[in-house]
Amino acid sequence: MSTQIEQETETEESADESVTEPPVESPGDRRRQQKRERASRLDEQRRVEEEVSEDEETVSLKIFRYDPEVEGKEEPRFDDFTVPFHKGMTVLDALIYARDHYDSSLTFRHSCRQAVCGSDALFINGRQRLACKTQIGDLDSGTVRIEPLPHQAVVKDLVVDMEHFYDQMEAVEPYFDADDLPDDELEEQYQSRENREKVKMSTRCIWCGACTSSCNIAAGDNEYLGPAAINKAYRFAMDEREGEQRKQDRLRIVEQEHGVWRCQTQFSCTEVCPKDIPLTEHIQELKREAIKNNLKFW
Amino acid sequence: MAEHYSSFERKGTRWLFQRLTAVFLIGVLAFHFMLLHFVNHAAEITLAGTTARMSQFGYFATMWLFLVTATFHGVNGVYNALINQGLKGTQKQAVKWVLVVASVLLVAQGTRVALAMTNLV
Amino acid sequence: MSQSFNRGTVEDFGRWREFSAGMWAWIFHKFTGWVLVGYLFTHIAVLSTATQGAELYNGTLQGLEALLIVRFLEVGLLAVAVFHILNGLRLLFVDLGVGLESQDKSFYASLVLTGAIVVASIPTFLGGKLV
Amino acid sequence: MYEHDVIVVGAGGAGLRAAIAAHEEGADVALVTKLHPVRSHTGAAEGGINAALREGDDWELHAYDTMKGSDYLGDAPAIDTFAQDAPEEVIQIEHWGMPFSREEDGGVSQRPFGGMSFPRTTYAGAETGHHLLHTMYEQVVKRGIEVYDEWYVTNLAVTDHDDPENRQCHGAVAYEIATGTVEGFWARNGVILATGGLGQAFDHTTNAVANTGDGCAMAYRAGVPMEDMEMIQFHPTTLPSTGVLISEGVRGEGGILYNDEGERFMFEQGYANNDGELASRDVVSRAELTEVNEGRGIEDEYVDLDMRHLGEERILDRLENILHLAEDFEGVDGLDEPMPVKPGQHYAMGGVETDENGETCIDGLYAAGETACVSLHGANRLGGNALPELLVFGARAGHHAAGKDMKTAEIQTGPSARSEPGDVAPPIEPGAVDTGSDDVAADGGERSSSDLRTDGAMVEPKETLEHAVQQERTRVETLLEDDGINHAEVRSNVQQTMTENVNVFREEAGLHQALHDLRQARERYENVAVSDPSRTYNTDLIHTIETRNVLDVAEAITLGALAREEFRGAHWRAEFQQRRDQEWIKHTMLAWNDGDPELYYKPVLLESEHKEYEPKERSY
Ligand SMILES: Cc1cc2nc3c(=O)[nH]c(=O)nc-3n(C[C@H](O)[C@H](O)[C@H](O)COP(=O)(O)OP(=O)(O)OC[C@H]3O[C@@H](n4cnc5c(N)ncnc54)[C@H](O)[C@@H]3O)c2cc1C
Ligand code: HEM
Ligand code: SF4
Ligand code: F3S
Ligand code: FES
Repeated sequence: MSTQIEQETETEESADESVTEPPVESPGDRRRQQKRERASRLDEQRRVEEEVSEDEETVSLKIFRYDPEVEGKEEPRFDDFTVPFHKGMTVLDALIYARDHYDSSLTFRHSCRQAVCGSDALFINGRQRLACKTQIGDLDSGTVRIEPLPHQAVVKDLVVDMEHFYDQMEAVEPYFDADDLPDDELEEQYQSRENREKVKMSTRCIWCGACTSSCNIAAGDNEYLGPAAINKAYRFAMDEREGEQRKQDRLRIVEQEHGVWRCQTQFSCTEVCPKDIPLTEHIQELKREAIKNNLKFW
Repeated sequence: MAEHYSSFERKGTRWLFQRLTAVFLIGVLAFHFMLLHFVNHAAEITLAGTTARMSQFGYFATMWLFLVTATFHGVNGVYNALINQGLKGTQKQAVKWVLVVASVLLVAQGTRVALAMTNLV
Repeated sequence: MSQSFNRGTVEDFGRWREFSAGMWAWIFHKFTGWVLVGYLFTHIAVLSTATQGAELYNGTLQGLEALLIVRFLEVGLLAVAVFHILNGLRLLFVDLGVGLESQDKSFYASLVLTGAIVVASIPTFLGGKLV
Repeated sequence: MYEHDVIVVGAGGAGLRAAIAAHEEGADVALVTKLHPVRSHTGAAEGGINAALREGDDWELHAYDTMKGSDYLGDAPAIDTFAQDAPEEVIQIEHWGMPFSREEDGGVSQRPFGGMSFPRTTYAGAETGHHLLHTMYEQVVKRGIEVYDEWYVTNLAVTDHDDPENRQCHGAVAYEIATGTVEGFWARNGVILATGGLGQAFDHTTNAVANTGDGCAMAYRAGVPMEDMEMIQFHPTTLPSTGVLISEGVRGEGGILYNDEGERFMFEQGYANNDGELASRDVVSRAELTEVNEGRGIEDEYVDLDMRHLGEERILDRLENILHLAEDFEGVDGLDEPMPVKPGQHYAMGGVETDENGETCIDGLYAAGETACVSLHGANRLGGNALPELLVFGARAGHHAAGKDMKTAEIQTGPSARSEPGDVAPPIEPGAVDTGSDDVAADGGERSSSDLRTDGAMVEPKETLEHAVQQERTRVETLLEDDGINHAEVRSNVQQTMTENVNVFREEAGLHQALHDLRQARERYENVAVSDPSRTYNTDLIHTIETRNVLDVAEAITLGALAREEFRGAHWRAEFQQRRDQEWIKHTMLAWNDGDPELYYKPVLLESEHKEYEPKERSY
């Protein structure tokens, strides 16, 4: 596809060049002129940066690269970038700098820059972290090694296919569905403070996928719901506003073979969750809840 | 997509039994080890001694339960581990039956041996 | 997405250097569990000699015990069993929702305790007459 | 080509609510969004969501506060509708499971907020927006509403009538980010734009990287007027390196602002002798910038916000979240050292002109949320009023688009609602640069030089859509094939000039400078190209297209700012230090129809069927 496009561009370029000798300035000339200027400016910039880097602090990045369509990137490789460092710099800042200054094809998801959108969970120095929430100063090693989330298919560079994660999240019927609602449209449902407190942490999930990516079971058993989805189920199963009947349905979802029972309490999900959700605790509680519930029926 | 609750089979039973057998096993395994390595040195075990112990009904029952629970616990553990690695479909069914048959044979053989160790038969 | 690049299952364990306490606990527990089932089957097989009479039974057991290697294997078995028991206890507590915050410490504790118990038992295991 | 009754572009709070509403009406609705819905920036809102719910409060009070807050630039029918619908909408999301903070009795908690005469701000911890967004997305999942996520909408399919009020919108064109395919989305009933903010026009903003004003720019180029674009809210306490918001709560609890000389400048320099740090957002922002401009800023950039004297216990109890933010995003420990802060772009009050039903002057084209301007916030938005706006007007747009019978809107839209022509003399000619043959970015009514609009020649839905799809395919191909400069340079030029010249302080010379710079940026944009040749997840391409939108909205903001010769709400002009009610109770409107944007004014409606508002001095 676009590997061809690349070649086409080249031929077009050269043809273009040979016809338009410049008596009058054409847009193409202008463009090429500017391109030349830009190239020299870029060189200049590089030089300046190199000089700067002598006395300024820098940080080096080692970034996973892959693109199924682009020659030279079909086989995954690591690229090195050196970017200037400043206090408070996050890994995301460094990635953006590298992209905007060195290689605009460097691809990663990001949006909010403040740990709420969940798009930039990456594998940074051997651990799942949000790039925007990771201070470079807090990483102990000299180079920052950045890879896409493990256990997910890589689409390109640092972008992984999240489809399966979303499917798992949606498999637990992740929506509030009360047995009954107040008759009056303007009357709220009541919920005790304790109950809100109980579900509070579980409602913080930003769907970043870090937890599921860190779990060896989720890696091995593709059907395993995974910590994030189970936590979603917990969020609703424990919400007293929904009612007993719905809770039974919810427990039935998590106690399927590839539900809670697959969890081997590895705790890595809990460790990597950027929102500090006690995932293992929630999973364990659901296991007990399911057992208790069944004992009642025996 | 993870399968929805298509069947109403509750998969928590095995999980619970795994824990319950574990609790039982803690005691028995420790006892077993103490008795046959520390109290009676392993190298000094003879059939006579064994028979003497096994002929006590309480000890016999404990050992037999040890066998059954350990078999369940161990085999179920292996089965779980395989599911955790993503075993599914016919392979899973096959493994399941192999494990079931192996367990039954083990318990049967174990029972035979145990009976042979008593002076009842 | 057919084109996407899957890094395969190798990576699961290729990353062992980055594993955390809970993951090591899982691996060790798995390993020790498998060794124990393996042993259970072997054990019953060995004991089956009892059905063939006292001589064979005694002979086999003592014959085995006479081998130094078997003595070492027994120490290994003890280590495996002790760890499995201690970590199993840890897991039972985790299942009950007790001490989740110190799950890593309890794992290290199981390791250390296993080590201690095994070292302490070596004289008993290796001692005793070989013949 | 995909077909649906209603196409909602954007899946933040406004888009999700609109989709649910259309679905409630039985329409076949689809969400098309460049980010997965839960990644939308609504998730970043912290403070809360206003609605008159309790005994002692009522919607009229809420409406009154909102009008006063708007500095009398809000339209009464919009404000009344908003305040009336808000309670039901807020209770509705409670019924959908929103985890609101609770009172002892289990009812929803409410707290006081700036500019509100009653504690009517409901909230869910310090992450109200996150919960709102997720709760609504969950309801979308429940209803099985189709979501095309990571589909970037690049253009609208609008018929080519000369008069924008005769035009019809038949759908939109989107680019699937993962695969690089360009496809048409045919909307049988209507398209709802809910693409959120435009913070990326500035280089220091609390907005997400994805908030590039796409909806505004697309509607603008399709001929819909932009309303009050100059009205941009700046928040006084954002972290310098990222723009992450440090909630007003810190000052509320007693946090103090210091300059480089250690002065508590809000008092010592006399900016706000009564309220000090707690003066309104615009006052504090201006004070901070004055300090920096006069050389008393720290590192010439920011001031310090110190909360150490509050004591560890109190901080941990009430402001724990802030400690995390400062630590994670600035590397500063708020217990040990003061936190650096500076003003940052926060919210766009202006946007796509709509009426109370979310409809624009183009038939079948709607807008809701931050993209739209009904006008509810006028010259200044009160904290906690944006989230209910998403619900109220998202729902109304959704219902209307799906064909629900609704009251005819009181607000007039489109160029025919003008009261007087505008008089602004930009130093350059705004609008599209003459594009020549290798046009990568055309229109503003004038699709491209080789393909001028011909009045009503293209009206068939399919034809209109096909045409738009074709255009976008060409645009994408050209961008991929061409060789040229990196859009990031252009974007950064735009952001720099906007932050320097169209910030909290606006002077005529600066605004002229900005227009010059924007013109230059436009010229450079003519030569942008995407260096990544791949069709797979090409973010370089997406960002390049976004930069075009950033340019268009930046220019609209600057033109509006130059036109409005007064000081009202968030809009401060060096030359005009007064609110000038005689002349300026009117909206600045920019319509872009035949090559250049045209400025005109539209009266502000201070009267609705319920009541009449009297402009008063805005003092708190
Ligand atoms: C830090 C912060 C704190 C805030 N706190 C509060 C508060 O406490 N109370 C309050 O009332 N308000 C608050 N606000 C304001 C309020 O949150 C926003 O105005 C509101 O969330 C905007 O919602 P939206 O639905 O219009 O847009 P967004 O939530 O930004 O959603 C935009 C959607 O459009 C999509 N999109 C954009 N462009 C395209 C395109 N070209 N093609 C396809 N899809 C596209 C995106 O993917 C996204 O889904 C805050 C804002 C910020 C930034
Ligand atoms: C003596 C006390 C024992 C305790 C407390 C104990 C505890 C446990 C627990 C709690 C598990 C479940 C782990 C999980 O699913 O998360 C487990 C797994 C297992 N146990 Fe035991 N166990 C004991 C003895 C035994 C014995 C005697 C055997 C051998 C027959 C055995 C073999 C296994 C196996 C094979 C597994 C599965 C390991 C895996 O996950 O791959 N255990 N044990
Ligand atoms: S539970 Fe935590 S780690 Fe997992 S997806 Fe949610 S926020 Fe991310
Ligand atoms: S890492 Fe996996 S095994 Fe359980 S505790 Fe977390 S889900
Ligand atoms: S960019 Fe949104 S979570 Fe990091």
